Amino acid sequence: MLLFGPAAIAVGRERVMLRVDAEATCEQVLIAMGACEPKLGPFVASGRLAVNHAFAPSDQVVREGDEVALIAMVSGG
Amino acid sequence: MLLFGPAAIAVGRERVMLRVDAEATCEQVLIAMGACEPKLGPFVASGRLAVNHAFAPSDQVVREGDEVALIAMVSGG
Amino acid sequence: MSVEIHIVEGAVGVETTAAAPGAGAVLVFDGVVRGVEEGRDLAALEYEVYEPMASQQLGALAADVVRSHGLMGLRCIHSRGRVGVGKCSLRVTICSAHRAEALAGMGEFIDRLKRDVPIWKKPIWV
Amino acid sequence: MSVEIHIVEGAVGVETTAAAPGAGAVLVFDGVVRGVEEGRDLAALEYEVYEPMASQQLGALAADVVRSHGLMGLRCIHSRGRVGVGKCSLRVTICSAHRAEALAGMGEFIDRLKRDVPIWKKPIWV
Repeated sequence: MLLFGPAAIAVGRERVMLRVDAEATCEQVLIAMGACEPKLGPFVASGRLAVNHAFAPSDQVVREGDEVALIAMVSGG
Repeated sequence: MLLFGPAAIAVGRERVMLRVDAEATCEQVLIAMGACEPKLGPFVASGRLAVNHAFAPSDQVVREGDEVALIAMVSGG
Repeated sequence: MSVEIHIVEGAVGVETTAAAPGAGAVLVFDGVVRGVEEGRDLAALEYEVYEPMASQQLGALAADVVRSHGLMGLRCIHSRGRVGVGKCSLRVTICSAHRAEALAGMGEFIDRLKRDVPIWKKPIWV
Repeated sequence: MSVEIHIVEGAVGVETTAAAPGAGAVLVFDGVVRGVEEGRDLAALEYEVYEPMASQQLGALAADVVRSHGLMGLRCIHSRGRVGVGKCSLRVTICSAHRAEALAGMGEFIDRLKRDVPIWKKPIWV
């Protein structure tokens, strides 16, 4: 799972490994991420998951090989 | 009295002469203008007088030597 | 805060804008002469400007918008005389700390310019 | 209608904009790095851009704003990497028939960019 910006700074790295069920949805992935890395709590609460470079609805199933990224507290411009 | 834009085109010239009382106000000048040049009616109705390059309140008295202009239907930009 | 007003002969030329020190937003509006008016092909617009009243009104309007929106600067360049189709007849440049006040100030400045400044355009048809 | 998205290394440079044929309004917004953030002196901002998602999001957002406001074109240039104080990190250029839709579309595009596009800035203090 890819991290950027303040989320990556909070945990000190730009990707985290996460073990989830085979048919886990994006919502379940976010919950697992918050549990596994408590420092990601505020980012999980305010952010969204992108799967393969597109924002994903919370019920989308994440499959093996998908590129999953936490998009939180963006600050472009 | 100076005219510009569509008002000048309507009467075919860029200034009109007007005889008014010595202590005439801007409102009285506008009324006299509409009476003297009926083609200026719509411009008098929608426009304002400028005296010496500033919009003048309707009760301002026009004095000899003042530069008086009808500012109507402006279209800058 | 700074205000600049220029009336220029013919089209407004290309220029580069330096941001005011400390500005976070620079917004530039160009008004361009369109090729069709009232369904007819246009060759140019001819601008008539009543001076010095137009410059005075523009300066007072700019100062008022700068003050009320808290802008860092506003510059306005307006054409006099003939401006061909596709050419710029009005350029307004606003510098401000953030974008919101620049956008709001730009809208108000141009609205009031079109209502209160003694400038008239006349179509020159093809 | 046309949409252009560019992510460039470092500051966005100076350029001249040609109006789209038939456009009556060209509006250019420059976002400039300010020298002070949270009361501290800044040397630069460092932009992190998640590609290709950022470009895809910007393109979809631009197309949506062009369609909903009836614009003639929207071009967006955003920096990646380091942009010094006083330099431009974002330029948005909108062409439209009239000013109102250009101003409204500009506000919406930048608001949504700051909410929905995966770009992050990091302050580099003096």
